Amino acid sequence: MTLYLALMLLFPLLGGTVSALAGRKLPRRLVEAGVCAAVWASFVCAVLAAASYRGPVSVEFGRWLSAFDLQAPIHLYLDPLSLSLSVMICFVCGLIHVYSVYYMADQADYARFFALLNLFVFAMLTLILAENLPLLYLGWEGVGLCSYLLVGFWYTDSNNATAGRKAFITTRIGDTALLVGIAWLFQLFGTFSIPQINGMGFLLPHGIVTAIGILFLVGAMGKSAQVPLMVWLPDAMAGPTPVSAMIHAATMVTAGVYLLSRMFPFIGGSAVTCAAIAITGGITAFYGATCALAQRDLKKVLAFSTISQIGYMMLGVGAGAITAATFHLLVHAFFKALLFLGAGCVITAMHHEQDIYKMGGLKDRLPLTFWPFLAGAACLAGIPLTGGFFSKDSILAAVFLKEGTLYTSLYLLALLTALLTSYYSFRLIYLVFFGSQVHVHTHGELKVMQWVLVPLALLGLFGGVLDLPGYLGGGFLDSFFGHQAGGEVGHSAAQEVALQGVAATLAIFGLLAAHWRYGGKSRVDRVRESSTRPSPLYAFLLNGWYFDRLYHAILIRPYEYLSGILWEKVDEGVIDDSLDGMSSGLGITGRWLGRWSTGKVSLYILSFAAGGAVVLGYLAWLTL
Amino acid sequence: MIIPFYHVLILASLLFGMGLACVVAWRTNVIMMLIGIEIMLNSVMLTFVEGSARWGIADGQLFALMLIALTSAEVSLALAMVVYLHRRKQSVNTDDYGSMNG
Amino acid sequence: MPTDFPILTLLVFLPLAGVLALFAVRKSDELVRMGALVVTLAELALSVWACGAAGAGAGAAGAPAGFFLYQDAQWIERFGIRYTLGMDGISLVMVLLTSFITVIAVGVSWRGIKERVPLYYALLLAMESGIQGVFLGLDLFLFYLFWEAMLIPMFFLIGIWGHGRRVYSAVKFFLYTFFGSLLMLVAIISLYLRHGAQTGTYTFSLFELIHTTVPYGTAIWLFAAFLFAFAIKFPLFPLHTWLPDAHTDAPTAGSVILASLLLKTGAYGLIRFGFPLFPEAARACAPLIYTVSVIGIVWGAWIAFAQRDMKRLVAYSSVSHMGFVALGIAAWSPVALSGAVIQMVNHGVTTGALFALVGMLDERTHSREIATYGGIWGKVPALSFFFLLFCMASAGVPGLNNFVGEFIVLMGTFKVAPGAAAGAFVGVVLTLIYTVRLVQEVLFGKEKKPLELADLSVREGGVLAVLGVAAIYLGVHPAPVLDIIKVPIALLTGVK
Amino acid sequence: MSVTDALAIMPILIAAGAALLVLLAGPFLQARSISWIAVVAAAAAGVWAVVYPAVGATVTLPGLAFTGLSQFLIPVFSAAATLTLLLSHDYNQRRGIKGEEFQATVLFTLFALCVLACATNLLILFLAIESVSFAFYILVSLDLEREESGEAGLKYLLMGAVAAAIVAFGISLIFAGTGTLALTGAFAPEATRPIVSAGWGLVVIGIAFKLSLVPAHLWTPDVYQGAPAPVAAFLSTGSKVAAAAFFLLLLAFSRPLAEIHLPLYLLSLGSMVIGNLAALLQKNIKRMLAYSSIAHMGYLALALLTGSREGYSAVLLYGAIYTAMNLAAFGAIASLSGAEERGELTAYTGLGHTAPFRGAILALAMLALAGIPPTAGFLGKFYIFYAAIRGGETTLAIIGIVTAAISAYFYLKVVVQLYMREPEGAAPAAPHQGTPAESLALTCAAVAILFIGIYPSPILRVLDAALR
Repeated sequence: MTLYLALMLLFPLLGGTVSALAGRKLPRRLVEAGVCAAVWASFVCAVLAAASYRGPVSVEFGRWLSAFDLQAPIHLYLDPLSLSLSVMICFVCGLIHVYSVYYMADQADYARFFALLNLFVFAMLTLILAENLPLLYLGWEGVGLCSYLLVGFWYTDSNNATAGRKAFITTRIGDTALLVGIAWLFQLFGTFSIPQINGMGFLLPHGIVTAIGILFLVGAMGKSAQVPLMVWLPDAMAGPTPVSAMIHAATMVTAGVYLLSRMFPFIGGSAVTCAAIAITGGITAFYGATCALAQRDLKKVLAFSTISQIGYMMLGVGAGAITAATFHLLVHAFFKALLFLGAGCVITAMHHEQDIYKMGGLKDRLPLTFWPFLAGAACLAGIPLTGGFFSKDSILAAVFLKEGTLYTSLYLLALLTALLTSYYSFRLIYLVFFGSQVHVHTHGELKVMQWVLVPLALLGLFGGVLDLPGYLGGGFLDSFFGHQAGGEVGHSAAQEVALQGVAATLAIFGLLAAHWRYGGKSRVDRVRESSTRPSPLYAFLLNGWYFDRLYHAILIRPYEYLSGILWEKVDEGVIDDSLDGMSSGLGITGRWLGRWSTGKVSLYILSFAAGGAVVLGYLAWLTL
Repeated sequence: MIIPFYHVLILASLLFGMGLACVVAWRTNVIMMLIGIEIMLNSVMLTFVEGSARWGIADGQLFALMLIALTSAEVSLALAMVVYLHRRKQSVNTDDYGSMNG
Repeated sequence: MPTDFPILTLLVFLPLAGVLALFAVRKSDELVRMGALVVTLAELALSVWACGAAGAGAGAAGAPAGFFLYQDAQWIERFGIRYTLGMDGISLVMVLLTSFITVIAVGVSWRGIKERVPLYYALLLAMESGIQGVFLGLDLFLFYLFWEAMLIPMFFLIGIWGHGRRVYSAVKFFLYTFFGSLLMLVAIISLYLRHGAQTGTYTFSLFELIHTTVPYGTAIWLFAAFLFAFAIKFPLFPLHTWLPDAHTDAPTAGSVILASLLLKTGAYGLIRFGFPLFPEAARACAPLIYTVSVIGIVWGAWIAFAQRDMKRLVAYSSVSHMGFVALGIAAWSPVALSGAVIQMVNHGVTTGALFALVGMLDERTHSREIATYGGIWGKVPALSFFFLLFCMASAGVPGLNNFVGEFIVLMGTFKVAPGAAAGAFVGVVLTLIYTVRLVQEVLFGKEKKPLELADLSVREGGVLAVLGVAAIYLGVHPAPVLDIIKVPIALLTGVK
Repeated sequence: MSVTDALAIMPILIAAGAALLVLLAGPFLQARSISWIAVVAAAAAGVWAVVYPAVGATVTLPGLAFTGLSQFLIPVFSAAATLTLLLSHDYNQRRGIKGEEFQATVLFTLFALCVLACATNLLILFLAIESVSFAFYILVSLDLEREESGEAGLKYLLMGAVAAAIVAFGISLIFAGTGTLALTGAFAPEATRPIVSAGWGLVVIGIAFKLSLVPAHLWTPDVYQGAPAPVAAFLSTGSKVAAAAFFLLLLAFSRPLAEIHLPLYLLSLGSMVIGNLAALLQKNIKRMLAYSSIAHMGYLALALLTGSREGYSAVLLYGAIYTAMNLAAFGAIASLSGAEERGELTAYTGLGHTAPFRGAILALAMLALAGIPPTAGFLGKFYIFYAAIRGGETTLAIIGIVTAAISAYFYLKVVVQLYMREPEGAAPAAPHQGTPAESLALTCAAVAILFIGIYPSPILRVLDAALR
């Protein structure tokens, strides 16, 4: 097991380092083969680890940070949660690596790209497998760094670089909250070990658990693009599409959910925190879905849908349904990666056109893209019996079963969101794949890329078997996670069926609405409308509720402006100039004192005599 | 007649003060300043002689004699310098010698 | 190693002896460069050799606890001044850093300095001697002597080979630090007299003076004088304004040494002398230090964002980073102090590397303006790679060195003073903001104007690679360094 | 006068004899030979004092004795005279200062200085210090070509004469009050206490002139600027140390009065502050050094103020160190001055590179004056402030240290000119080649600065012996 774990991390690290250092010197094919092999080797290790898994394992490889009682070793921890995620990550990333080889075939800077991809996998696995919080933080920041560099991969366009920067800084805000949480835990427990902390949560007063939980939530908000730190994710679509698929859909953005699930035994101790998580998730899910309704950019639709879906997962965590959240996380990884990769195929075929209103008729031109994409959309929309349907439903069920006004309203909000989700999913399908045909460009690479979609589509469609509802024979995940699932309340099959019925109805209803609005004839009208000036509501949604502008006005502009003021007016103007002023003041005083020496000896003698007189006068006063 | 000790001292002090006043006030003429200095030194000698008389030892008188020698040397040097400077600037006003200042 | 081998004396004076060697070959610039390199490498070898003594573990004869190398001789008996050098873990780490960075400094000056080459390298070596002396001196007088003597070479380095308003900056640097030091001198003398009056033995020895009983009211003032001197060197807000000027106008190697080593002497002084001599006063002043260091962290990072000149940006980033060191020292807990010490090393490596990089860019284009650059990644991939690496290290990305220091400091400080640490966390975000701005505007985007840029030469690549390896090593496996400083820190903080 | 006496006061005799010899033989010898005779004689006087262990020998001469203090002071004076002579030979040739009277006067000054160092009563002391001043009146105005020289001479003479009168009056009052001129035990009966007190006051203000303490400092910049550079070197060292020694003898051997503490305090304070501030923006290096001299004498006064053994010891050590520093500084100026005196600071631009040796010496002297380790200047300042704090003058010591920090600015300004400035417009006149004599003198001064700075133990031992 030690070997599997070590190799799982080492392969991508090695692949990344070698391509970073020597990638430009090595033959291209070798680099490509190497990086793919590294990830697949990791996958094999993950599978082997899964096969030989008997129970939670914790392996220490060496020391990292060690100063007195501060001990953060390189220590990995494998439990069902991390195991299932690592298998998923290795698999999805492996597919995306293969896809990337073809997607990036015409890019000269392949070495940097693949090095970063591999390093990303390494960092992601570190994040997942870390036993202690600093190591988790290493992976956490590592994926952020890779994301930053990959989003800005096409650096010559400064928009891309800016998007990367925005992602990095926004997530860093969350990261810092996480860091504060870590520091606080260290202060309280003197340890960073996640299992130990999880086991000691009950010792703490409620308020502190809540506070730390909120800090972790803020950390998760940054990474998982939750309201209010979600603004970076749509912009991050500036990166190459495989990057969006891998980092901004399947793996990194779900790290927040993972973190909260990982720490759930600790933070779950506070109902306030759970509520906060659930509210965040619910609002984000709704926010993402509304924004996705209006997007014109293919990838942005998917980005907002990612935000929305992660909101669901958060909602699940908030409801204490760790299994459900993880379930949705896994399935979402498959179908969202699928959607992004499909989008990548579409974009390649469309000569890098991303505006969905300019697409159409791809159903016939790219059937191998269309069918998997449709499967992905179905999962996203929660069409019954797809993987997405089951996973989303298990979250909805968990929320529904939590008592209280809050959770009930969140449940209703989530249902509304489900409706919207279905609607925008099929809006996408109709706009992209139906209607009149446009010219597309197919080539050899596209073939391979499309084939990659197939396994993902299958996984997405049949992902439901991972955790079927009780009345269908019970879930694998449920039993696998059994021991660490939070406060999931048991529920009857009837209840479950009813809930699923509601959800299914809504999904179908959304599909029909999309068909009515975008299908057939009306599609042409919509395309025509699209070139006119959008209505305010539409613009509001299109611009993500204007959060960007808000932040720009209240945070970024003042920060930039003040930095100039502080520098030139305060640092140099007050602090430094006061010194300069003091010194020139001294100089002027000195010159003024020097004037005493007028050159006229009579004055000299007078001063001398006066000094003598003063001394004598003083002595006289003293002695007489 | 024995003149009281303090009377002599007061006289010497007055003399010294007058000499100093002369030096300070008569700045337009170096010669007058030198005379002022002479007067100051004379008051010193007076004090020494009086001190000798008071304590009955000759040290003060000796000092006074030495001062006479010192004074003459000083005046001769000063006058030589005055002559030299007068030749250069045609002036004995000390205020004219102020090329260096600040 | 024979126990009576005066390795510490050699460490301090070898570079100074090297000056004489350089004088002998002053006719040939090339020989001077080689000579300087040989001397600094020899010094580095000597420092590494000293590590061996640390490994041996045994304390030197007659040495205070924790000191594995120790030398003590009569010097000016009239005042009880002794020539006492000693090396414990903290000194060792600092000495290693000094030797290492000086080699780097010689490396980065190789082509950049074309005028008055012999004088330049002579000053560089003299500087090294002075700094080693500061890190090894245990007699307050001796320490003070080195402390001030090391200002002179730096003054000349900035003033002669600098850019821009070099004279202004050099004089400002000198006067600022000189002023602070003189007040410390008063404090040293009064402490000395007090100790002499109490015990009858007049001595400047640190380990004797530690036992002086100083009434609290006086101790506050004495500590304030020490703190003032060290805070200027650090530099702590608001005494930092000499730093951007000095850094910006210094030649590359000058900036490297200034940032990597000179600033550390302030921190070292506080650890070695300030806190141990006046523990209660230091405790009482801790809130003040917390405040100014947190302000410094935020202030430096915020202002760095507005900079147009890369060197000035890095300079302000130093203000910010050194705030973490001050924070760790103020907390004075074993963990925080370990963090502070390792942060000193890390900041030395990272900031030194960044200054070296800016120097290399400057050598190529004669511009340090950020606005000149843009999109250079494609042109000079190797240089850009290192640029990115060190910027990320500076931003505190885990896995690279700065993170280690900042993390440990923050964890340690949070335990003692959560409020102060919370303020410092803000700095973590702000640091990233200016760093990625720098990266973006220099490396990314489109070329603003066509630049004649050549990628790294072998020498430059070597220098940066060594620094890069150090940065990654310290980021991934800092445990050996943390182990070295463990014993002295345990002794300082009184923890078993 | 017995042989023992003669041997004991041999430095005095050597100096006097050499002065006469030079004066008599001058017309028949070449200028070079005269200079060498003078240099050898001056050095011999110092060497004799170091080598010949006459301390404590019973001397039958009235008013003279060879004490430990003499053994310390005479080598310092002799070194100052020797280096001045070494520096002035070539300087005088360049400037057209002809005749043997220069050397003779320097030797005569040395004679007077040696007498001062050996004096045991007020008469001899007074005569010696006045003779020193007298000789300097001549030396200052010897450069007949420069108008400033004569002007400086006149100013110095007038001020000096007034000061001499004041000191003499002070001594006369002390004598009148105590009835003795001996330095060993001036005891004032209560009745005459006011008189003695007034006498001390006058002596203090007179000394203030000699040490150029504020407010009697005004002549200093003018005289330094006007005097030929080697003379300024000698004046700023020999006469200052002599004045300090004069005061020290008065204070140390007769009981100092408590009431002069405040006047001295203010004199010291004023000098430190005004001297350092006024020097900040000076453009002429000699004037700048004059103000620096004022400030340094303020430091000396600070140590004197403590009235403690440590204080006196610090004064003497500082005197010796100050001698080395100022000789180096003015020596370098003299050596760099050609037919024209190099006075303006801007005339030093780039000289550190074009005349590396002398530039380095000047820079070293400046750093030493600023009190930066490892030069002797640091040790001197350290000792002064140490003594001051130990003597309880903490406030004044801190003020002194702050002003010392400020002073670093104008010393560095010189270094900046030497090394860091580019000439604006025309480059300053290239200095002539340094001569061996000058190099020798400068090397000696520099070695002294560094040696005392790094290993002061030997000189400290001598000092302790001197004050026993």
